[in-house]
Amino acid sequence: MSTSDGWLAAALVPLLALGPVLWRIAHGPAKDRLVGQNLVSLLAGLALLLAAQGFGRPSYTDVALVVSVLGPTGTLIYARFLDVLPDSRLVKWTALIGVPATVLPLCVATGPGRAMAKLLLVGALLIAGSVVTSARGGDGGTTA
Amino acid sequence: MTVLPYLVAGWIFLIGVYGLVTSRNLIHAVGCLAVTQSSTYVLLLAVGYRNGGTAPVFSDAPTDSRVVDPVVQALALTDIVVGATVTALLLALVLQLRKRHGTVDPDALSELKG
Amino acid sequence: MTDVLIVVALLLVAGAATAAVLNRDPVRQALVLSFLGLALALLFTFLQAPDVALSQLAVGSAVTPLMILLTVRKVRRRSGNDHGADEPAGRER
Amino acid sequence: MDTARLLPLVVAAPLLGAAVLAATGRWLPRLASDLLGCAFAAATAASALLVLFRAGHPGPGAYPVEWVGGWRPVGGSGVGIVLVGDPLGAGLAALVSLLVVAVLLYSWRYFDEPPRHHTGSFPALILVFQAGMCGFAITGDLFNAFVFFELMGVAAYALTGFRVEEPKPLQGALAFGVVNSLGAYATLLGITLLYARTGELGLAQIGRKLDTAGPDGLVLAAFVLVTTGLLVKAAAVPFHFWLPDAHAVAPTPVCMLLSGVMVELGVYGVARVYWTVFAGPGGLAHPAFTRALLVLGVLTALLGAAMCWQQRHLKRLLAFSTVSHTGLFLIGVAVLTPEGVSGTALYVLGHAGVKAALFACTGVLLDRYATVDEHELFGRARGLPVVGALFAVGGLALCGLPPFGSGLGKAVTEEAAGHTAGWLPALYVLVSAVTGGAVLRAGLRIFAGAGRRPRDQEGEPETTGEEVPETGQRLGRIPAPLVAVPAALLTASLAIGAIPAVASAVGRAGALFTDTGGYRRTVLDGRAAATPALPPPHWQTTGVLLGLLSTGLAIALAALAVRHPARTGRPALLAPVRRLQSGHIGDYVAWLAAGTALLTVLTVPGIR
Amino acid sequence: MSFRFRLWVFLVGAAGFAVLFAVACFGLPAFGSGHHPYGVRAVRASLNHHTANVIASVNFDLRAFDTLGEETILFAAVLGAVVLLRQTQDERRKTPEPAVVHPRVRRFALLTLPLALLVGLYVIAHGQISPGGGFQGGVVTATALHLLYVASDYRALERVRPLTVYEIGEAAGEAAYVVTGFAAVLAGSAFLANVLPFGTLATLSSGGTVPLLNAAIGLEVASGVVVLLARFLDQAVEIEEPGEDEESGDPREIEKPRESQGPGKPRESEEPRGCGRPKESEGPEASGASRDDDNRDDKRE
Repeated sequence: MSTSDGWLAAALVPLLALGPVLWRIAHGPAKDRLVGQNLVSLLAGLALLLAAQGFGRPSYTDVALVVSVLGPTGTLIYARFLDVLPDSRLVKWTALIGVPATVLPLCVATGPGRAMAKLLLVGALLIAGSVVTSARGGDGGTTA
Repeated sequence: MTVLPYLVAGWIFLIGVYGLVTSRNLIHAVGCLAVTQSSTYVLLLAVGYRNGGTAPVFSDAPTDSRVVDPVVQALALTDIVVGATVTALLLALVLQLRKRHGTVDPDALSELKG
Repeated sequence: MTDVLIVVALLLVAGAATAAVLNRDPVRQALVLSFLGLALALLFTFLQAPDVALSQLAVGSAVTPLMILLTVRKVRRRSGNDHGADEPAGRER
Repeated sequence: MDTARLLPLVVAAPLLGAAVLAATGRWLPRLASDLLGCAFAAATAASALLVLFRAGHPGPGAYPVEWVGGWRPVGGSGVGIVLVGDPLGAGLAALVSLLVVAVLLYSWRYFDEPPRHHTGSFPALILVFQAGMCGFAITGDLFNAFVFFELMGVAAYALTGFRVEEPKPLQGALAFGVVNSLGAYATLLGITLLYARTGELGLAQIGRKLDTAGPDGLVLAAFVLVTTGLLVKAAAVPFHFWLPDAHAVAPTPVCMLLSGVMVELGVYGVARVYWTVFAGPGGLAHPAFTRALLVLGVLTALLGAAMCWQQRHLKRLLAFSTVSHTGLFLIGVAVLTPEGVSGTALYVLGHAGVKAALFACTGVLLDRYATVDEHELFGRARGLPVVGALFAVGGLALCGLPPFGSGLGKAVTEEAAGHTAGWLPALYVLVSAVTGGAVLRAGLRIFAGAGRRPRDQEGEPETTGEEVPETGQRLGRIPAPLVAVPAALLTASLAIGAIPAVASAVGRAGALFTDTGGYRRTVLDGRAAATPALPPPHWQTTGVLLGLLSTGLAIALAALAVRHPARTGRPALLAPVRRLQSGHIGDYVAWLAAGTALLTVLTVPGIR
Repeated sequence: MSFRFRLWVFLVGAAGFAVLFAVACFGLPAFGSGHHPYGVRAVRASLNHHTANVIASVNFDLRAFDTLGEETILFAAVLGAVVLLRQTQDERRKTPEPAVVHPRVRRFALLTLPLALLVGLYVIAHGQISPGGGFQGGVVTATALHLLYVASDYRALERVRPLTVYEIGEAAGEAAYVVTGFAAVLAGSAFLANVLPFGTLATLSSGGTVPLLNAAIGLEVASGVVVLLARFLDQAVEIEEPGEDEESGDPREIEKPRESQGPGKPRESEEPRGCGRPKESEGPEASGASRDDDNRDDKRE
């Protein structure tokens, strides 16, 4: 079990969490769909960060960077059209707990430098995106 | 594991075509066509994989490292563009068809028969 | 270990594809397609294809579902008057 | 090797034209954008013809080969894409370009209403369509063929659904789009299988690598999947359902291109892929290919003719005639002999001119009387003697009347098919007679008002021909291009049949096309393919007699139908076949899946 | 054809396809163990041209003709969408109402917009070095632009996105690609040949014509996707047919049970409960269209 396998095993956790999220999106009530979509981009970002470290290829974090940008954007655009932006404590706490729990060990592993800056940027975007799109009072992003 | 990716690609193709055949809403049908096409990406990249290989991008890897096949990735890229544009065009047709026919249910379209 | 990741990603992609097909309502299907886009992006990254993952991410989980939602919105906006024509009456032939 | 440099330009020039038109489309007046479109199309036609004439004369290499980007192969294997200017491919590219020039001239003042502030969009789409078809004709790389296959498709879907104000075009374009895209994805699965087995993407390279090992299930699967997509484009049974829907609704200039050359490119694709990839020992055995294509060809020819006879919508009538002729082309390809291929090539050349001219005349009727329904138009077009004459000549040429190009093609192809199965020439005569008869019947009723007015029969739902004229308001006087273009196309078809030099050039092209080893040596090793000495196709007495027979039969059928409309109208036993043409996308996709299974069953014995 | 007969025809076809494809799958080399001669040659050729990202080299150098075809497919589809989604005579264009956006969402969107555009341009620029390229970056940039729609409303987006500029940009991208190809011919080499100096590996200027073609594709894709989304947005938000106006204020709309949505005006979202099993008849979609801003605004006028 080399360290890279350790990171890949860690990447498995958010990946396995995607299964129930898929079930929620496919079968859950309307409100849960957008929560699910929001959660998916968060979990995918985390899985990608861990996999990048696991494969030893820092250039894979570009994919995580684009996920952290497109995920919240997509959620907000869908919310605009479906006129429902459900507040979800699940997404918020997953972000507030999950992101630091993955980004900090990664920063320690990569050491200071341009790669760490990119990791922190991705972490910040993931947290900001999740918090904004899941806070209370944002129905469809538009208030009457 | 030796055949699973190929069989998953075959499954996705068949389930996509099943969706197309039994669809009662043309927007859903175009979505099923996009699903059918994603089977070609899975098969393309599964064919190009090499055990223990890494991505053929040498910005952060030594140029003699064992890499997976870059050609299938270029083909998959082209294929994704084709998929996106065909989906967009067909959705435009469905949108206008809804305007002119008043419905998107293929069963209710009876213009071209016989 | 990489093989485990690939197998899980493959099963996720197969499940998402099946869900996308069996969900007859386009709005729900758009969101499942968005999930499928992200699951494919993950699978491609595990298959060491970050370029393809990036483009699938951009197209499959952002642009295509957005266009489907726009089409649904245009279709739904007109559905106020003709209830019958638009609802699949579910009649069995 | 100078003309080899021209090969990529045949594709790049129309793209540049399309880009210029799209960029300046907003400000250019209607005339300027049409002029620009014709200029770029003509330039492409010139370069295609230059490549064709260079390929015609046996220079150092039999025909020019160009590796794009200068990536020539080293030791037989390379990384680049190869474009092959062999006489047949370059000839098809020239045919495409000339037809596009004719179509752009035809639609000179034809369309009243391209998007008001974007007059450049229609010519730009036509130029992109031309680039896709020319690319498909001259490429020697399988994945590149898939890309151009899709490019053709995307341009054709947009052009077919051009008139968004009416309901029918949208439904036809959507069925066209979904079915063709699904066929293209099946082709891509086949290409992936071939790449996994051989590690190559070029036609010649794949063929050479396949022959190093014996044929097995994977080779059969790859053949079935790749050929499925090409047969969907060629509209063979049971993949043909999209064609009548798309043709009945597309604007007339687009119909001229669809029926004239795009469907024939599907047949060319099937022949090219088989002869370069699967014809060797490691590919599919010849009898298996012949059996599969023969069965599909005969089914397509018969079903096309039967449905063609029963149509009252002129464009659908011509569309089903194209389906039946595709069946005849597939039989010509299925016999796997140089005569079969050169006969089919002549038949395609002749048929393209004739079918495009017939569609052009139908366009005139549509714009003058706002309908293309045979019953509605009964006797109303007496005021258009010239168009009537062109329509009648087109109908006769469709039956295979010598000395027309289509007549010569039919004669050579049926003679080649006769060697494989004795009854095939009879099928050629019957199918030509029925389809030609249907066209003549429509012509007699519309232009001469002959016989009794056909009553509308209840029961079977069918597509009638009421349409909105494509020129905005009904045309008082027929503008010159609407008559000059069909006349030019018919004279071109006549020239192909009459001038022996054309036939001998096509004969040489057919021989080169079926020389698998020669193709691989020319493309990969740069050595010239030996041009086998073959008697060039020419008019033979049996060919002339059969041509006259089918024409006479057609005239008899037309006269019979005109005098007794009720009895010869719509036989009841064909009603279930008519109901299959349901316009429902789910049906067409189901039939596509069933077609793949049918193709598998037909080719399986080829492997063991 | 009845539904049952169609399903039977499909099942027969699907069975044949399944058997065929399974035989092929077992004929394929085991997953991960195939040999890739083309890939090895491609890596060697890419490194000779000092292009670090071999996929970009395959796309823009070895098989640049494929990418020309691919780019033209996008160009044709956008042109097709412009033609198909045009506003016909009987349709009116209605100016969209300004939607009031929640301050938190507005701040986030306006903050992320420049960052997203930067990421998109970064992905385009580093196409031939790190993963990414003209196409991926172009789509990210185009999607990022629509953050403005999220931040405020459609009119703001229209002000900052003059469509004619983007249409010309798209045609310019296509023309630039073809002209670069012609330039290689004029320089005496083959069409789309890599004639420029290759520079040093993994630097911004490495790869000869690869960065140029990359930029052309990035320009074309970014403006093409913007025009495509603009056409769809116009149809969904602005263009209205005559028949559409009266019914959108239709009192008979069946109101779905309102779900409490927090302090704002209760917003109901229609959604049939059960997941659509193929046979199960889909619950009637709510006849009341999902309430969106312009319907609501019609009520207010």
